[in-house]
Amino acid sequence: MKLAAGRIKKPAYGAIILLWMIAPLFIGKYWTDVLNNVAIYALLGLSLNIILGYGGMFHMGHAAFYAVGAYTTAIINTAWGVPVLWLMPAAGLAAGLFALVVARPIIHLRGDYLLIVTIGMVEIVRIALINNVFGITGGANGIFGIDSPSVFGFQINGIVAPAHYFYLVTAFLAITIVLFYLLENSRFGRALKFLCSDEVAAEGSGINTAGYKLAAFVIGAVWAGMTGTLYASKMGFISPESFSFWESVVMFMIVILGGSGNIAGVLLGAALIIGLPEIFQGLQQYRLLIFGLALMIMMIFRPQGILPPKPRSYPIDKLEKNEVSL
Amino acid sequence: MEQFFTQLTNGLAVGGIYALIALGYTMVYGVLKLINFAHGDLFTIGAYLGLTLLTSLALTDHIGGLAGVLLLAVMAMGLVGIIGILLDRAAYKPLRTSPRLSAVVSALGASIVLSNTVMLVYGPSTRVYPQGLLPSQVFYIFGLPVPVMRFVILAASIVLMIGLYVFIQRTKIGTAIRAAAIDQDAARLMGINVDRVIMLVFFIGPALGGAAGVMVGLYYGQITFTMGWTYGLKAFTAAILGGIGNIPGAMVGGLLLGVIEALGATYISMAWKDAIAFFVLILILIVRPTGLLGERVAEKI
Amino acid sequence: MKKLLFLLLAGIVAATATPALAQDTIKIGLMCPLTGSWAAEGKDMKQIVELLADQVNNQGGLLGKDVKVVIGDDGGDPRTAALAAQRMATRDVAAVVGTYGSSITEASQNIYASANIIQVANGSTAVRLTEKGLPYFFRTCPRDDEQGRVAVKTLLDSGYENIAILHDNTTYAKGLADEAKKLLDEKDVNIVFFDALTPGEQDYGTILSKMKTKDPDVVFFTGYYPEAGLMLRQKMEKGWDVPFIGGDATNNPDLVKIAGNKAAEGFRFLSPPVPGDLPTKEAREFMEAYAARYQSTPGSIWAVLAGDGFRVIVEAIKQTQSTDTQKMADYLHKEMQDFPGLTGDIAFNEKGDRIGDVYRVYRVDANGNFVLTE
Amino acid sequence: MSLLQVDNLTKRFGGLLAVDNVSFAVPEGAVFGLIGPNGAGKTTVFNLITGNYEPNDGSVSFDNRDITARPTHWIVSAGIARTFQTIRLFANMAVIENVLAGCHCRLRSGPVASMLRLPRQHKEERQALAKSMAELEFVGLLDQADNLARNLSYGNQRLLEIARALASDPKLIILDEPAGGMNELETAALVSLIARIQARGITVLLIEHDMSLVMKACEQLVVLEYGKKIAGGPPAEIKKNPLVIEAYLGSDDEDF
Repeated sequence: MKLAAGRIKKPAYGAIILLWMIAPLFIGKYWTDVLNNVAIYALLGLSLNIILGYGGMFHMGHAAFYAVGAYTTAIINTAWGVPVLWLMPAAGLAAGLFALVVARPIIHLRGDYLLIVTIGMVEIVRIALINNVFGITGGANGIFGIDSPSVFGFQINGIVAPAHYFYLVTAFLAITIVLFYLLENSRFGRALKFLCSDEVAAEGSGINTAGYKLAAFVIGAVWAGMTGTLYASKMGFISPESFSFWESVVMFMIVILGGSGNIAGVLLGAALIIGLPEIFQGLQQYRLLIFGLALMIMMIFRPQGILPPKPRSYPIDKLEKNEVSL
Repeated sequence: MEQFFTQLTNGLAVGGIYALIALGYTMVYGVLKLINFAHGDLFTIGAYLGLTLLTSLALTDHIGGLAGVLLLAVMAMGLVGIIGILLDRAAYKPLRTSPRLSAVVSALGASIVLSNTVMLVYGPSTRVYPQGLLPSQVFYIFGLPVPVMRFVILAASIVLMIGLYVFIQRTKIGTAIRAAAIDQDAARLMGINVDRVIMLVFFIGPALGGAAGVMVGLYYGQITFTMGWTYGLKAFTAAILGGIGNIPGAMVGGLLLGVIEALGATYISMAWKDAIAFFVLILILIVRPTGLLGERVAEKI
Repeated sequence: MKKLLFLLLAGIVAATATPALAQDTIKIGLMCPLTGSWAAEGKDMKQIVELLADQVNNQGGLLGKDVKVVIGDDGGDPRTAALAAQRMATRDVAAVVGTYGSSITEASQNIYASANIIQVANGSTAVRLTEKGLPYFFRTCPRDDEQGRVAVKTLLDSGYENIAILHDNTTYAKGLADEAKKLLDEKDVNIVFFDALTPGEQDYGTILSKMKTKDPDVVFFTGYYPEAGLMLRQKMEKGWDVPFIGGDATNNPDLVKIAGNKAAEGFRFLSPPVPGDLPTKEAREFMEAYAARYQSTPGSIWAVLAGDGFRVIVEAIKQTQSTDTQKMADYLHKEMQDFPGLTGDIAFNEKGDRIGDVYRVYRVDANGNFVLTE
Repeated sequence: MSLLQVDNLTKRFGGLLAVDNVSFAVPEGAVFGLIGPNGAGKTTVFNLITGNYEPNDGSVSFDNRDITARPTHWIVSAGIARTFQTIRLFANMAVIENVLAGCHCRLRSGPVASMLRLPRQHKEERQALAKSMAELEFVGLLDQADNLARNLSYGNQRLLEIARALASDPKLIILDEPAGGMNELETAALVSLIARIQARGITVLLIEHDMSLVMKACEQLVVLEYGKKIAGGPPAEIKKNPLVIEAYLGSDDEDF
């Protein structure tokens, strides 16, 4: 059973990757842009997955980190003209530092208390942006005139040529998937899963749970911040309404619906949550109603998420006999 | 000082409504450990059903203003309570044994469904309650003008809350609810019909939210299909502030949140009002991680 | 799981496979918020444009073809709007009307520009939208700086010296408030209060109490009608009788319904004229037709401006006998003069902004009607 | 030379004095028992040692270092590993993964090394896996490595907790009622396991209700009652101590 599933899986993944790569050649600008949005939210979902999926922390304020990254990019780019892609590390760093500062005092809160505090965090960030904090965020207008990314001198305008942008964001998504896959299957990812499963036992096994929670927050924030760069440079302008509490809710739903703690699940979640409302565009004002119903139905039929994580298996059969000794 | 007391009454009036909605969150949470994110939309439905009943039945014409309004509120509460039970059946019951966050997503889906249903049924425009049903006198306390309805709203909220508290603490059914909140399996073994308790909780909580909706409609006069989201978030904040799962906590949290908002807006900044409220919430939770009246459960190791 | 996938696929097929119609229609796009907080505006925009399109078709269509309105929901947020615009751009529309919010319109501007599609926005008043030099962008609504100018003139003409300015932190209201403040700072008046409320709430007692301590002669509120109506009502309850002046976002009959006749009486606001106030034949006929079909009147002037957007597009197609973007744009920029719109005469300058004094000052009378002053 | 030194340890929960001025010393290499009736405060003492609770008064020193109220994970790194009275395994993970949790504090590679899969990290992972397998073999669960922890029998779950604790290379292992829920056969095996742990040079501190096990396995005992230490010494002495006998008279399920 298990083996058969494994055998089907690999070609299936290959086919999906192939289809994804060639899709822009066939589907036109609009659906390409939908895929761009799916990819951006997949990145956000994957970054949130580190905190919510592996770490099990109820974090509903991820848009705050996304916003910090996007605004860092926008502010530096419009003020000094630094090319946007160079700003990706800066955006990640800014978001990571922000996460370090704000998550530090709240990391010990449990479940729902953490949930409301992270909601509060994203609201405070949004209000600060609207109120033009430090005089650099442009207030409710936001910031406009952000450059398009350019790769080796080639301008990638995400609005005008979604297909060009598609390959940029896909490249970053691919790198992210690989890195996060390695991270998941490492000492670090394991530690997060332990503390998610039983915090007391994890601490009692010698895992610095507070430290790992904080690290998860920072890594998730760094990635959300870098994704903020991609978003800002795609749209050309940003305003506070793109980073509302609802955006955080969307990311949250992507992770839980797709399968919390599973990379493939999160990717599927992004495709569904971002894709479905577009598929229902023809229904006009009924589309959100149908979307809400679809959410409920999917959750009821797959309470663990559509693709829940499988227990990890270890290559114990590959160990040589002489290695196994005290 | 005059400013302070005026703003205190302003804050308490809003806080009373937050508290009433917060009770719905806290009751459901207490028994099911579930955050009913659709609760704010039940509040909206209460406001809209109140309007429909008011205009279609013309109760206030037949039996007089006050009696009509009271009857109306009771009817709206009943209907919203029933919708609450149906919501539980549709969105939460199938997920009782699932991971907690699955129910959160189902709740968010239900919230989208409910608010968009209201939009489709009643239209997206602002709807307006008929005016002049309630007295519009103004009291003067030490020379400060205080609209009498602010007192009535606050008093009505407090009466409902105290009523609920007495019901939970003093009656047999209330005891069953408390028992189910502590340990569902044990309660079941003691012969309590836990399913019935859950049904009751999903009736009372939404009914109180519906009452708040009618009050908001009657007093402020204007309702929109998106208002549940704003009020819901505030009320959820209030419930957490007081210690979720704790009924007096919801009352304290709601009133306190209203006062924090009013005073923060007055003495610090209006534009930053919500940020100030959340900031205070975060500070309180850092000091008291389970809210003001929440029990500090030291985990047994 | 399989069923779900099947449903999903079926949905995709149904949504994408719009049957290829023969080219006997001229498609005009309408991008509007059908979901989200601004759904009420979007619904009105849709109703108005569909009504006007039916009228055109009943009179024999355009260039011998039927006009078909293609609708896209922008959800009232920039990301959804960008998608809606991409979708619209693939659907072979001659031009697009919309949309309401400035940042929403901004998200779509470049998409239409690069697809060479004319866009006529109806509610996006932010100055910068027409300062980018986009050749195919127009708007039927006036700009914030224009309104700011009229607002300041009205405030000064009334002889107010201590002025409170209140906005709601939205792009539009903050922009207008900033503009007014900038102009007032140059004059000999005191701005005693400048702050924002949180839109979407219902109790503004706190804000009113705080403003009252500053004792202004007048409050200039730049936000939207629901908050304005609530404040008027709560102000009366408190027994505070300071006059309120509102920006054009308060132009909505619901304002009076929310506030009540008594509290709304005396409230003044700036706005482009409502169709009912225009003596023109077009406006009268439109209002009658709208009332006959929908049993109501349009909620706000912005939706009517979408109707004007549609009408100028139709006019441009008619006059140039083509749906060629460049020809139409040239016509709109240069040739169209005093076109009788639903909201008065319409012409555009080289930036695509509407020319002419559009703003009027309205006052609410004792019966709750909006009366033109001057 | 004592490895663990507990001095005047006191812990209050509200009005309840759970641990009252308790002092004892665990010599290096010993198997040391902490006994007493239910509710005597034994587990609380453990939790104070491992940093799960902070004492109101008193100190704990380990290996000549003061470790009072240090974070639990730090104490584990310092060389004290523990098992729990109510089994706390990572139930939905593989048995082998549970043991890897114990190895955690002896590994070094961080998130960046993992993301880049540096050779050092790869090697370290392989060694950890081998070490975990060895610990499973040591407690006799090698054949269960692939199984999910929740599918193990009660007794095996206790053994798995011990394996997890051993994987952190402790100097002192604290076992909280290791025989709880075990049958006689399993208990007998446990006694020999404890001896083998001791043979590895690891000091053992345990709480146990099964007096036959305590008497067989322990060299030294401390008896608590109502949070107070009432006796201490070798099992043979404790058996005869009148205070201890009195303390245990109320509870007839103890076979004294």
